[in-house]
Amino acid sequence: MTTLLESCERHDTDILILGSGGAGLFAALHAQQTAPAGTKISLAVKGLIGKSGCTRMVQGGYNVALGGGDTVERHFMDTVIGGKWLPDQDMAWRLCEQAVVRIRELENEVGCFFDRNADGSLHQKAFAGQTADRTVHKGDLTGIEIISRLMEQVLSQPIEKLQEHRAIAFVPTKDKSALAGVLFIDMRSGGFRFVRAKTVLMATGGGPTMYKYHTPSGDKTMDGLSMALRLGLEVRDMEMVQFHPTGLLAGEHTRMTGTVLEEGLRGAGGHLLNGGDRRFMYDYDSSGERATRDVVSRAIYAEMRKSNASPNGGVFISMAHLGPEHVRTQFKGMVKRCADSGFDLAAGKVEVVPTAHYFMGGVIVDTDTRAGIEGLYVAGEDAGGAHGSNRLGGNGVANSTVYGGIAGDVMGRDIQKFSQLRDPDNEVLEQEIAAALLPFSFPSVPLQPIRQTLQNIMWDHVGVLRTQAGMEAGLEKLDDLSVEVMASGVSQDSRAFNLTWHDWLNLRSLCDVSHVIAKAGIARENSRGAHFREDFPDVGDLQNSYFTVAKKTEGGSLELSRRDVAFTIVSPGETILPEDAPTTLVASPPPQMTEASASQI
Amino acid sequence: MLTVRLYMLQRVTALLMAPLVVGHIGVMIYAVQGGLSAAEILGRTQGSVFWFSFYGLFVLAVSVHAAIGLRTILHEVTGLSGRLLMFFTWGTALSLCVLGMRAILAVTFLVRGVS
Amino acid sequence: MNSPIKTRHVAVWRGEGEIGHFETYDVPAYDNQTVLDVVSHIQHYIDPSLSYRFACRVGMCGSCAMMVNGEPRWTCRTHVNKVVGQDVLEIAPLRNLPVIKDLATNMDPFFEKWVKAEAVHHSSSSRDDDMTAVLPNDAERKKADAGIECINCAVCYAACDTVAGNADYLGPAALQRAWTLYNDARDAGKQTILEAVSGVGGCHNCHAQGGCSHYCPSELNPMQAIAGLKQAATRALLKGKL
Amino acid sequence: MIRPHRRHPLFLAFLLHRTSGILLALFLPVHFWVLSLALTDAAAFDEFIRFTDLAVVKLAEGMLVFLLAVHIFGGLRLMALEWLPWTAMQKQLAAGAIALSCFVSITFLLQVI
Ligand SMILES: Cc1cc2nc3c(=O)[nH]c(=O)nc-3n(C[C@H](O)[C@H](O)[C@H](O)COP(=O)(O)OP(=O)(O)OC[C@H]3O[C@@H](n4cnc5c(N)ncnc54)[C@H](O)[C@@H]3O)c2cc1C
Ligand code: HEM
Ligand code: SF4
Ligand code: F3S
Ligand code: FES
Repeated sequence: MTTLLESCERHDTDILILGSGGAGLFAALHAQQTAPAGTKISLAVKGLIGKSGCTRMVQGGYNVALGGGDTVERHFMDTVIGGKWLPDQDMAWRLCEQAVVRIRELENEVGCFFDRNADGSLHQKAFAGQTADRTVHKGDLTGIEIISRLMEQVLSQPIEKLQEHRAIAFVPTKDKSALAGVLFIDMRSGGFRFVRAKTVLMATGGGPTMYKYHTPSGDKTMDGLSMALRLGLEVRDMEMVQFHPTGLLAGEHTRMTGTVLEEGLRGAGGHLLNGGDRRFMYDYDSSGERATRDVVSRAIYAEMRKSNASPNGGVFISMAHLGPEHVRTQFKGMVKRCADSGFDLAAGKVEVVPTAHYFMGGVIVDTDTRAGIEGLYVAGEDAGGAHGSNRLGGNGVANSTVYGGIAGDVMGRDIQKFSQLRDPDNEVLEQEIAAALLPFSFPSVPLQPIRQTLQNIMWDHVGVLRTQAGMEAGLEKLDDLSVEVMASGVSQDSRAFNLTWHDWLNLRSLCDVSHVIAKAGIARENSRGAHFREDFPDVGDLQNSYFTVAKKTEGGSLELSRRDVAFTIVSPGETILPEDAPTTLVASPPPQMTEASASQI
Repeated sequence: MLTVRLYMLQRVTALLMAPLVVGHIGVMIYAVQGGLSAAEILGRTQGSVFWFSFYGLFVLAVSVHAAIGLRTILHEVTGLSGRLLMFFTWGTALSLCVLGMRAILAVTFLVRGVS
Repeated sequence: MNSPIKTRHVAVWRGEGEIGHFETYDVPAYDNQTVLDVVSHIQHYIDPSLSYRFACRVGMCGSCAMMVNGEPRWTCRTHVNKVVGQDVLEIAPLRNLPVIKDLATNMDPFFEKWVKAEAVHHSSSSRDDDMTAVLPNDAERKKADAGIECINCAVCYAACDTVAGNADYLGPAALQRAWTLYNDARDAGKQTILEAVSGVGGCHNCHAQGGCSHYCPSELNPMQAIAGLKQAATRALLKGKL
Repeated sequence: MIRPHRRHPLFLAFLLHRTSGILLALFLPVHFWVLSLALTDAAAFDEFIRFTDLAVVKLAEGMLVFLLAVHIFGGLRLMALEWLPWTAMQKQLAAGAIALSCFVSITFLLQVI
């Protein structure tokens, strides 16, 4: 089988970064600043630099305490309470503290031009779950501003660009003590390429796209986490999948299905109607449509289960009673987006459904982004810990930029400790190449139905409302599905830009991680944040909070365990805010969502 | 293929020509009313410093202006660039200038062809 | 609502590099269907070897632009009904960029020009400084704001015939970004920008064809931005500063 | 056939400006040559002038003035676009420039006939 190894091109660099979201791009810039002169930095992305991933899709904004009464302590407390006491407190603290530096860097060095108050200072608004106006934004297209500016900076630097390079495996050294490099498929040619590097950052951005309805970009399919699992790393909080209550529902044949309709629609007074055209939210919560994201998601899901669903199987959002003209001006972007897709948001009803939005779970890392093996670092949505069971709107992009920057700094310094590139375990390399080529040895079949089956299993059994029996049934189906995937073929015609081959690889990653989500879901016997067990609806004992840890053993089986949360900074029931601190600084706090939280994501 | 300098030259010459051309057309409308002949034209222009400068300026401007314009078009249509394009630009400008000057001299100062 | 009404003939460009041809597929037509959905359907169910590119599917990443019936468009937010006037749908890779395969282009030249236009923020302060106060109603801020939401989709770049003919031309998107920075009170590289956009491939090559502004899916106006640059460069030239 | 991405008013204005520029540049040497006939061969010049009495030729002259007018007003429009404060009426201005050109050239035609 030497031919397999020979067919794989070899390439060397010093610092290798996977992904060009907020985490990857910031890491590249910081590594460039801190690494000794002459260090080679390479950025490898599954899509195009800056044009793939979810940071680009951020609408609402960026959480950071910038004074005016708000403090890092308050931001931290909101994050920990929002995460239902599961966050790794040191990570959450560093996130809140460094966000202050990062936002100045974004404005002053990278060139982001955020919206201003009348006095010229940065405008901040409040998202649900926040006790201060904290979210910095650029209109409701904040992500475009952040990523476009970062992209320009990176493109103008002497950083090696490996675009449309899909990472498929981490390859350790022979003794497994360190990471040697990363195996890629150069998507444009279809060839394999192994890149050795002294340090590697994984910033592939998670992405719960194994659900029937999901918001993240199409290139995100849990590749990083599935690679990390195969490398034997520990992952945490894998049951924590955040659902956004109002994803567009337009049928299975369109990619628009699942994309976000902004939360501000409900905040502004939009009605949710079931299939019988009846408002139902007050049956579930006294705040009606203005209840928090998880509550609304669960209510919609419950309503759908009662067969009160709209034609496509969801519910309706209706704005027309607020006056179509008014809706058209207040929600210009959303109305236009809906109109482009054939829906009249201003005067008609639009079908919506809860949609998988963010993945709180991820690789266990320290506050310097170091993962459990020498040479590997993890940042952004791929890293677990900072958000616990629930991510606050606005903390996602703060997390990826803060920890991406830290990873760049740390790699830039660590590189000096590693004088040499490490040689890979060729056996692993060869196995991984063979595994990726597997589908070419079977007859070609349509993969989309298989993907849809996966998405239905996850949605039905490991979705918004979960039970032990349901998840176990789901696991069984997942097992069968994995077998089916492994026997599904892709046409041999050409490997160059072969999207269908990549669809297969996507499926492989998604199946791997779906198993872990289901198992972790079974392991958590209470309901926290995004994880709701109908058979264990209580939050459980806060003082003895635990998080779930999953790990693949040498033999390939999955090991689940629970680990106690270390309350290193504050314990449940306590606060680090001064005694006389007001509970909230927001003038008209949620659930009375204001227009300022219009595009909360 | 246009740098700020060529661009300015083209605009400045255009601005210069605008009144000249309008003036010329005005005169023509007036002149052609009774039909046109060599003698009539020459009667007006022969020996006139004013008309010499009027048309002279026009010829200089249009040579520069059209040469730059054609250069742009040639580059965009054929991709021609570098030396060859430069030759073309200068060639166009000079030919237009020579042809134009000859014509003006013919109607203003030069004695009519020996007959 | 969910069942296909009829099928639609769709001609799709197939080929590697510059060589290729149109191939026709029968695709079921649905009520809510974008051009990207049509392309995806072909890859999912008819010909798995079809190559194309997309990421966000909601008009934010600018990776899905193609020529649809001869016009450049973002395909993820182009409803099929909007373009199927005569019942034909013809989909080709975006113009003015090298084709990798089928509908996927190589966008590198577009971004190389972006950098060449100095369309990259020139920092005037650091993370240790406070953020600059900029009044939201300031005239310059408004000019900077006008073009800031560009998603670098290269639709304008494909619409422009100057780009097609003039290999050096930086193109509408890069120039618009340069203009945004030129009006950004915090940018320390105004002169650098002016020089970069006044050279051989600079703003002065724009003939105000207006295709950029006509097709920009984000409803921006690069033509106006370029006019702004021309004016600024003219001023600088008259003052002897260029 | 005009390709689809070119079917909008400002592109057509551009096309008209470019075509008129080329045609004018082609006509100019001819014009100069005819004038210089006055220098070398007055008889031939007068002959030529008589030739211009023909209706077809009159029409052609009208065209020429039209080209000139289109090019000038179009050019002025462009310079206004580039140097004067921006207005959102670019399409209307382009149409206006063309209308003005038609007016001028028709006036000219009426005069010469
Ligand atoms: C619609 C939407 C709206 C959001 N709004 C907000 C908001 O308002 N505020 C907020 O704080 N957060 C928001 N989030 C969450 C936020 O976007 C993410 O948490 C954050 O941007 C993640 O950044 P990242 O760098 O980790 O990953 P991403 O930005 O997702 O980048 C991942 C990168 O990895 C690449 N990649 C993936 N797989 C591979 C592979 N195998 N090989 C190589 N490269 C690979 C991808 O192509 C991409 O470049 C939103 C998310 C979505 C989907
Ligand atoms: C009779 C003489 C003229 C000739 C032969 C002529 C020729 C040309 C040519 C060939 C071009 C290039 C067109 C292009 O790039 O598409 C051009 C461009 C131009 N002309 Fe003229 N022109 C003449 C008179 C004028 C006048 C009087 C004006 C102005 C009022 C004018 C204004 C312009 C402008 C502004 C351009 C630049 C167009 C652009 O950049 O797209 N021209 N001219
Ligand atoms: S200016 Fe408009 S068309 Fe051009 S790249 Fe930006 S968003 Fe796309
Ligand atoms: S289409 Fe091209 S020519 Fe200028 S106005 Fe736009 S850049
Ligand atoms: S897929 Fe992102 S803009 Fe169309």
